[in-house]
Amino acid sequence: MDINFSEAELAFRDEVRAFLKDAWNEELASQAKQPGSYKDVQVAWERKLNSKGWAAPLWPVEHGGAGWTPTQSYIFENERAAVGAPDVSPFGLKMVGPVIYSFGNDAQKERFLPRILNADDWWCQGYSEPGAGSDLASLKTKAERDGDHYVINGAKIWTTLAQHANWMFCLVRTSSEGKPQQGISFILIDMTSPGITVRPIVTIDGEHHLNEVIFEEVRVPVENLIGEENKGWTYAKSLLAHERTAIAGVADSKRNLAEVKKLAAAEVNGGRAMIEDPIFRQRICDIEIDLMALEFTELRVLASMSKGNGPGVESSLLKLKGTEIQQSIQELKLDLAGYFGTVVQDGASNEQVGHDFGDVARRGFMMSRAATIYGGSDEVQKNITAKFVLGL
Amino acid sequence: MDINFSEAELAFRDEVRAFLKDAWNEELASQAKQPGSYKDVQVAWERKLNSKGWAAPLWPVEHGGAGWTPTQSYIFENERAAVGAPDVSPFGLKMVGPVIYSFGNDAQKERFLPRILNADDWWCQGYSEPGAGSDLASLKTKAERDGDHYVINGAKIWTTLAQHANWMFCLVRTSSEGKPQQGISFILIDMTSPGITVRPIVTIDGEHHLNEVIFEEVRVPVENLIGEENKGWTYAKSLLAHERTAIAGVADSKRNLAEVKKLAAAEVNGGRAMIEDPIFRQRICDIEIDLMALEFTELRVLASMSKGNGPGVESSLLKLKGTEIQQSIQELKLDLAGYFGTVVQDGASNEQVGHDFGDVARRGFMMSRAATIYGGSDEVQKNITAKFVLGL
Amino acid sequence: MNFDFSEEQQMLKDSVARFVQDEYDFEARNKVVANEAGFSDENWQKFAELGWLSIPFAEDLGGFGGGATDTMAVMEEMGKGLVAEPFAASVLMFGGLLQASAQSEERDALIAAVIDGSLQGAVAYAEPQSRYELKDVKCAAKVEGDTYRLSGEKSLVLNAVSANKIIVSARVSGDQNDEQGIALFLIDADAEGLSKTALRTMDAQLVANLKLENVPAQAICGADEGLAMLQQMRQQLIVALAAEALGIMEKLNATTLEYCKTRKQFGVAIGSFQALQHRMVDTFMAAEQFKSILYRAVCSIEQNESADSIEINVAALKAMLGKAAKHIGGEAVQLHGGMGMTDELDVGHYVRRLLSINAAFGDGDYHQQRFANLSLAS
Amino acid sequence: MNFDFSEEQQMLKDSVARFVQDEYDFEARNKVVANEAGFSDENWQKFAELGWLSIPFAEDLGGFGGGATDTMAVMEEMGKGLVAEPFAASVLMFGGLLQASAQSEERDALIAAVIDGSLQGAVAYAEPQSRYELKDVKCAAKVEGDTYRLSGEKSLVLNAVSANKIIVSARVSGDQNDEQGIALFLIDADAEGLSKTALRTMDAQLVANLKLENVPAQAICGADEGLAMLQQMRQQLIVALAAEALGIMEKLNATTLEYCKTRKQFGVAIGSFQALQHRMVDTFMAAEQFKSILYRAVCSIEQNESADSIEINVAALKAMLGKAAKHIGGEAVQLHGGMGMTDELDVGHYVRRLLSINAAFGDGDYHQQRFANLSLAS
Repeated sequence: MDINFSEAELAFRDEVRAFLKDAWNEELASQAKQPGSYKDVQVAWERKLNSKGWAAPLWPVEHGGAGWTPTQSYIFENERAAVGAPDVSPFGLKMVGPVIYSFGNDAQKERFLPRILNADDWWCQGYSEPGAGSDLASLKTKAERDGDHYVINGAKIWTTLAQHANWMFCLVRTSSEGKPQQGISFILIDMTSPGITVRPIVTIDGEHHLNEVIFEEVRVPVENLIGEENKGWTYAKSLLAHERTAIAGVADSKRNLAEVKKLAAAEVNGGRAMIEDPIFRQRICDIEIDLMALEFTELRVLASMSKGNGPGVESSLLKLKGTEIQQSIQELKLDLAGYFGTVVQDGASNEQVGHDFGDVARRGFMMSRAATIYGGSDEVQKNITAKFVLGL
Repeated sequence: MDINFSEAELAFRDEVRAFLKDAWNEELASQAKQPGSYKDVQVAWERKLNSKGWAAPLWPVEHGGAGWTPTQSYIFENERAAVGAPDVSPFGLKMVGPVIYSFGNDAQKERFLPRILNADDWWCQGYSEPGAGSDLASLKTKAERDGDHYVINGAKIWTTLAQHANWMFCLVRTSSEGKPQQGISFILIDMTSPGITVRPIVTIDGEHHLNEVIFEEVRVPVENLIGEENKGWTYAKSLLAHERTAIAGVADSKRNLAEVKKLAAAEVNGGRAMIEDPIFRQRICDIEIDLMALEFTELRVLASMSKGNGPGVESSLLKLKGTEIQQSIQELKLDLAGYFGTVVQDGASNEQVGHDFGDVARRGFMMSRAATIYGGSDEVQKNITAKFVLGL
Repeated sequence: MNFDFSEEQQMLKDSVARFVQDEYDFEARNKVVANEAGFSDENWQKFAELGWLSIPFAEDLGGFGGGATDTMAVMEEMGKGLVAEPFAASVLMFGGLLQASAQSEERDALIAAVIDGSLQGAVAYAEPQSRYELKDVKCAAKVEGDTYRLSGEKSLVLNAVSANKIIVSARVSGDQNDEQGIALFLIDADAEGLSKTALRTMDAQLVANLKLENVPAQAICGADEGLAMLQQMRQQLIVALAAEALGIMEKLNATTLEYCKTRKQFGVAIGSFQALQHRMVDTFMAAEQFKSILYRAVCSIEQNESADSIEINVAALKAMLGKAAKHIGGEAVQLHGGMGMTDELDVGHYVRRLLSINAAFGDGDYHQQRFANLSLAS
Repeated sequence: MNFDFSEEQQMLKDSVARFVQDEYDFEARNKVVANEAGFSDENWQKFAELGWLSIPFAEDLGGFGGGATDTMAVMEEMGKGLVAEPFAASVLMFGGLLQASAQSEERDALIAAVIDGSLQGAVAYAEPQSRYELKDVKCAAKVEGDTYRLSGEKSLVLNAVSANKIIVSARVSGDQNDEQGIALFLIDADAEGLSKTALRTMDAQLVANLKLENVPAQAICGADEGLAMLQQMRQQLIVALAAEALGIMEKLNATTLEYCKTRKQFGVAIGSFQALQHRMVDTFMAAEQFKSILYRAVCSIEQNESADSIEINVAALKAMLGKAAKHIGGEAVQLHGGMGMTDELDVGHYVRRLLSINAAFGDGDYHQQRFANLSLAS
């Protein structure tokens, strides 16, 4: 049993801190607070990471990755979250990138990987379809071969930030034979192609994160197919395993909970600070203890992976527990904001009223509800855990 | 909306109070605290009820019932629980009695009902079988006709207080044709018959409440069959509906929670009474609010039945919520007892140590676990509610 | 013992239900809240004609003479329709305080105008720092001849944008959290020295922050009566909002149940999954238990139980409201999956209204502590 | 970073596991606890021979020199076997306090006797009124020449019936709840003035209530050091008992899972019901999370984190233990149905041991409050 960092790891932590101090500077941090700044800040931030060689911590070095150990990755995540810098946008760096370097051909690697590392392209994910939800394999969007092109018809839904994207990685049906999983292909689609319509979906926080993307006779060159036709399901599944680590969001939850404590010390009711309120205190501690445990659950997974083993059965709870904790912290924050948590800032006036965190708390709470729905709902996660971990 | 009692109901409440003062006197109350006194106290108490004509509040008057309205029943229950008097033993008065007066013949009514009212017989219930659990219809105990007798072979399990019983009402299989429910008969068995073995089952509270009852070539006169052969399932089911009211145990939970509050005011940790302990306080209040609501849920059911309607959809939660609350109160009490909740009084010495409620709390907590298992487990209750109330 | 509505109450309930069904579906409602005023004047006039605006007022004031049960009947149905018209703010809060204040010709005339729909009111009780404490009042009232001048700030005042008159709590004497020295004052909505900042809330209501600088005001109660009147108003409003919340919970549960029966995944209706069935049984039970505690609070008011007993029941009601709202609202979104996250569906709108009701007059945690202090002291 | 046991630790763990598997099945264990002493002398000698009794002692005292990880490895396996021998009471508590006390020839000899199994000890810290507060001490120590006389009462002292020597906390000065003025004393188990009442606990342990009247005693620490030593002991024991609890939780989850896979109802294995599957996923997660917080506490001790940090981790550990124990124990009984209620099955025995561990040194609620005070102050 040893969780001490080695000398080399401590030196790495110092390097991370120095980098963050410079890269996540006041200017960028205050720009991030402006409405509508999301994409610009992400791109600027990811390019800073890339110029340090840190855009893709877990990619193999030969493809431009940092080649970090899981421990380095853990160190970076903690330091990053502690200063409030954002995680990278996952679609390029964490999702399609690994699929391309694992299953793509050399031309595809050369064409796409450097642009992903430098945030030159904005990617979106075309998996879910209207009416299909967590039952991915039932997808219906069709790609039919026509000479050197596939012709695509159908629709994708819940496509996060498709309004910013110039590329989509997409699962399409190229065959209706065999099991539903067997006729699926993985293809890259230029979002500027004719025949693509992006329809915004406003979510319950009142914002536009999601979209429906409709394909009508969209022609995609055959060279954009990843790997073999009808093997797309396999590629997508390997991606899911890749995604697993860091999905718990421990580092960010630690920062968010610390912020709630600070806010609770300042928020007063009838002369008593909310951090002295017995029920609120209790709720903070319940979550904190769970989070302390989850941090070690994640470390156990990382330690196992560091030795080249699989992530272990305990990894199945990272998403379930991690999202539960994320939601609970958002709920604390909303409740802490009191009346001001109900206000939609910019709804009818720009004047800041009451807590400056009320509006953020409301949006955070509302969007956090998605955490247990997207990326495999809680219910599906539990079914999978029951089957593959408990053998039921 | 009106929950005021009428003048007549208020007069009835006074009568109940006067009766209880006399009938549940010091002598009986202190006898009830002696180990091993259970049966004697029950019999004495039920005979007092019977001499007042109150042994069977809900039986029709022509069979010796009190013919109370649901409101009277509610009033009595509250007053009874408030003074700490026990509920009647259910097997005769609440279970087999109603089956006999509803489906039995005149001879059976004459023979059994008066003895039930006067606690002359102690009844036990022969439903569950080894390996069958909540899946009652799969029962295997066989009754084969041989002249004027049925010959019974098989076994029943979880038979509460069979060690005290001289009669059992029993579901037996008289036919293996049709659906499993169709070949079941309802029969009364003299427990002194040759071929019956009662094997004690010690439960996790260390006590002997339960038994396995084994039948080997037990001969039961045909006259002991209730109603028609193979119709037993119907009779048993009608009984379940009859059982529903008062199953929530609201009146007793109110008394128990009040007792916990009193104990918590006296129990001190580091100079602070436990009732001032923020977490314990919180737990008490969570339960109390739920119980306050459940009391009105029960009143809503009673009000509906008073008008001759069915008990309404809300009745389905009486057992689920009622048992949850019972268990939570027992848990409070166990936790309140601290170290002394772990002691088995009489385990190695008769000396009373620490809290006089420690041993009671431990046994109460352990036995309360059964509340969500027996009489249709929580899981089965939820399945039934989903199907019949939600239409799923 | 009976929990039925009287014939008159049932007719009232049915009339609101009919209005919601015929004229206030989700689409119509969204048009109403998109108005600059946040509600429809036309609907308001209809409410007046139907007599709904007269419900809580005594018959000798031209009212319906309704009690807690009548209000409950109306609010439950309004909840089901997410009715945005300011019934609670103008009729129950403003009108309720007026009715509780000292009788005068002016007061009676104002009440008459509330009843006929010609006047709208608002009540300003919260302040930027006050959180949920009614006694936390910094807004100051200075005597000036036979009138007063108010200076201070009031937060998120419901219906202040459309109101003609506003009742304001202000401090005549004492320190910030003193229970004594708080009185209620009536001001004109267009009084000099009063400035408003309008804001939207997540449940599409229009509220306003008020800044008062020497605003001329008229006292409607004695200097030490203000807090008790506000507490009384809170008690009535909690019961009314709880009834609205009940309507919403019932609606959300019904919508979710229906969705689970029809929505197919992996080839079957998701309502056939046992884990979801058990969770829907839990939300069903939560709503029924909430209905019971609401009935309990209403009965304790209607039957004039002791003030303590009523306060305990109302605190329990609001405490349970917080838990049930989060539970039922959370499950409604979760079981609707991705669809539950969209603003196109009505689910999110109901959920936001529930959260807003949870915060109104103190959230579940706040009232659970009031409950603890009241019930464990006795 | 790694969470593996060292080779030596793994061997130790395996040896306990083997003992449990080969010689300590449920039946054998029930025979052991039916003994008058509540455990088997023969087993105790075997523990000595296998070196287990030497684990926490420094090498220069003839011990194994083990740390929190070694204790954890042993206790987890003992938990799985519900081992009743007084390892915690005699070796960890009594031995641990001896080792923490001032060096002397007598002390070293006692430790040697604990290690070779010839001497058993007990620690008497709780009193009838003390509940979970170590500082709540009324038992009085009076100086008499160069020795002391103790008078008072001690509750539910583990292993006091079999112990040869008992360490007793007593007050040299100050009032009932003062943190100062508490010292630890060594007494003979057959000392004059000492009377014992033996009792069984629900987890089949033998404990005793002690009454002391002028019992001759020898101080083993300074007058103001007693509380800190007891707190140190509590910290170590909580980690050890948590490891035992982890073993029990894993065992209960495995037993329940197995039962649900084989037990048929309505024609299918009950493990095929989705609602039960999801609940077993929850208990699986609870055990894994508990393992993680245990590892966290062990690491903070092994790596000499600050005293505050260790205390926070240990308080969190015990707080989570309380919740996980009730959750996992409750589900084990519930999912076993009627069978789970019987004493014939091992399930109830494991559950009772878990509840007993929950109460030991303060229950989950108690430590959650310690956690709150420590973590929100920093």
